[in-house]
Amino acid sequence: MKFAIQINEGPYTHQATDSAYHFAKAAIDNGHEVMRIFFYHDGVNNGTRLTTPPQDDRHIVNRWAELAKEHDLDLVLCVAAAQRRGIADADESKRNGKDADNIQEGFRISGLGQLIEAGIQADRLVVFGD
Amino acid sequence: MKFAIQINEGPYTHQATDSAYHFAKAAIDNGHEVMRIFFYHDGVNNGTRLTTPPQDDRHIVNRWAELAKEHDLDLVLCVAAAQRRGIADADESKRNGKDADNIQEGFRISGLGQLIEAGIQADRLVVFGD
Amino acid sequence: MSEGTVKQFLYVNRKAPHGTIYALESLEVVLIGAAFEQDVRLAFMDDGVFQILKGQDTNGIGTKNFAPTYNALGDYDINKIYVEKESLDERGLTEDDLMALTYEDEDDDWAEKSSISIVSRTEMADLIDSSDVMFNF
Amino acid sequence: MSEGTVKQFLYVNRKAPHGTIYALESLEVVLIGAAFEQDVRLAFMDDGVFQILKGQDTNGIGTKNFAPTYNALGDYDINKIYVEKESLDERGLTEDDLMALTYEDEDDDWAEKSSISIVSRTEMADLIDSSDVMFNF
Amino acid sequence: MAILHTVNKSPFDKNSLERAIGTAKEGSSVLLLEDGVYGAISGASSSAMVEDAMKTVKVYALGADVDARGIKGRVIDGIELVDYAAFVKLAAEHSQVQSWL
Amino acid sequence: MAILHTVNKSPFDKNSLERAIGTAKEGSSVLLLEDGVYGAISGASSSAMVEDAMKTVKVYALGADVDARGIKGRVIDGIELVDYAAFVKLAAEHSQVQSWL
Repeated sequence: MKFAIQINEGPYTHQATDSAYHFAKAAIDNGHEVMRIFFYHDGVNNGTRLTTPPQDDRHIVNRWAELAKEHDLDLVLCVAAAQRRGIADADESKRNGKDADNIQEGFRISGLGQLIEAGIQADRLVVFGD
Repeated sequence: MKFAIQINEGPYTHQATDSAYHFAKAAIDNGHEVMRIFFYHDGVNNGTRLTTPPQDDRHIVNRWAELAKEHDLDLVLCVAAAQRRGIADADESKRNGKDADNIQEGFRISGLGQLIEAGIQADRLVVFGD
Repeated sequence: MSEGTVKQFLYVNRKAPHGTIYALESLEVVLIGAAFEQDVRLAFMDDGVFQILKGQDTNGIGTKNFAPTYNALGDYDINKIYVEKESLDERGLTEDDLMALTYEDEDDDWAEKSSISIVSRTEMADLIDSSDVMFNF
Repeated sequence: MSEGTVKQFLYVNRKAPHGTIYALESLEVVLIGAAFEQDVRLAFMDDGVFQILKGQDTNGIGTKNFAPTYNALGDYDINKIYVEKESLDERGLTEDDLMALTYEDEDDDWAEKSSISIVSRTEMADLIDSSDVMFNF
Repeated sequence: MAILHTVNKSPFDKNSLERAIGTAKEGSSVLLLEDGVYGAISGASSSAMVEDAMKTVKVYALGADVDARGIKGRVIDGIELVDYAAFVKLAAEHSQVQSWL
Repeated sequence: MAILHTVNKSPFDKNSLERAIGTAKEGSSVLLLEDGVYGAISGASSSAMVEDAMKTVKVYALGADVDARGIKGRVIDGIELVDYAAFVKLAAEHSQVQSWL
């Protein structure tokens, strides 16, 4: 079965992103397809490479990036939400006249159409939020 | 009277930071002292210079920075909260082996002791959150 | 996107506007989604009914007033808006307190018609049951 | 910091642990704050009482289990912990369901004593009223 | 001096207002702000609780938040609308501020 | 096929569980996760509502979240504890997933 996942909250602050991770992993481990993980609202904060959690805690951002690399997942940060919250890739950074970017490799920034498309193409859209 | 303000939530997502801004401004305009504004939890996301809100919307980060410049305010981002959420100044970035930083000028990163100290020194601690 | 797929989309709006950004960013999805030619329905329940209350003016809090944008939904061919009666009742509201969201019916000489249907909680449950995708924010 | 100022600090804990980070980050403030030698009290009410429930094990959700850290509060001379009875009742809990948070009383030959007092909602209101600073997260 | 209790959540969604009212002692004040101003609506399921509280506690609502939500004409009689400057004044005049987040 | 309703909020704090149960039709399912698992507690003010719902709706709770919160011994009889793999299976077996955020 083809799943799409939407994540509305940032890492550490809400458990939503942890639940989504465990759900995505279980789906893959059980032979399902996760066609896209769409990060919306504060969810875009999952995609910054500048996080440094305590040594004894999970590294949520890296965990997503590793899962994506292993299973060729499509991790999409909503561009409008990302702009409001200060998540930028090199292109966005340049376009908005910024002197730095902070996106984690393995994520990409794209439009809300990617969420709609996921809703159309996936058999199930599962939302994790606050 | 001496006020300290604590902000627990990030910009745009929650109105907390807007309310805190209007409160701080009104306090200053009415002759009070705002001795410190302490950003905790997702509140640290108020301090990134990478945000690009829509043209017709307020720029929350810049608004803080301007208010701070005008009135010499002490805008403090909690270091532990900032590390978890990917907010870093040049020192933090270097210390944690990162290749970029994203703090907005006018904010500084410091420890939780700054909140405790504010609680002791201020006549009133007013908290804005979720 | 598979050509020709038309799904029953349901946007579930349960949160108050202004205090958090969910209502505004949800509306942005609805507007973008309109281009995808799906069968779109919007549900307003719980504090979500406050999103389409008349007379909202955000000047004093300095945030973006996105309430007028709901008026544009009709132009985007989004005209199936369901508001839960029990949620209105609990808040002391009636349909008259809501913005008059309308659309022009192309099958009826472009007559202006209301997009809003007031439904019971049971009908809302049926609506959820009959949808192919639920968007929650 | 004004030398010698001692204020009545009250940490108000009303949120459940694990689902959000507020409880964990609040506890970090309490631990840091212990060095400032103020008169510290912790209040647990509403879903906050779940923070100090026995037997929490976060292995399955993969998050940091900070519950054991509450046991260290006594060593930091934080031994005035107030738990609201009405909040326990509503959740079907009693004091026995809570972690046995204790401290060693230096004025009583280091006898181990409970740090927890179960108080009524009225007493909780008095506690808030008598505090100089309230920390809310 | 008495406490200023602030509530920023809708009473239809969360228990913060009920909780603040239940804890506010006679002579203290409750200020509704952000989504908390929905608690100022008359004729709603929350209104009786608020009206009852107003017998012993002074209730304020932030006018800017009331306007933003389009409920100015629905505010319970006796709830005083205040601006941010008055919010600051209330915070200064009360002994402390308790935010029911 | 019926809907899988998910609830991730404490019933003592928010109305999500009440709302999910009020909307879940006979034959559909409710999965409690994150702070939503507090709704699985027996002997609490929320228990009667859940037990009543269980006459027409199947209720599940995520075991990992139950363990994290130390409430394994308190779960209402008849609520089935599931792991993430079973959550995925439930999502696949129901017609859609409605998240009561």
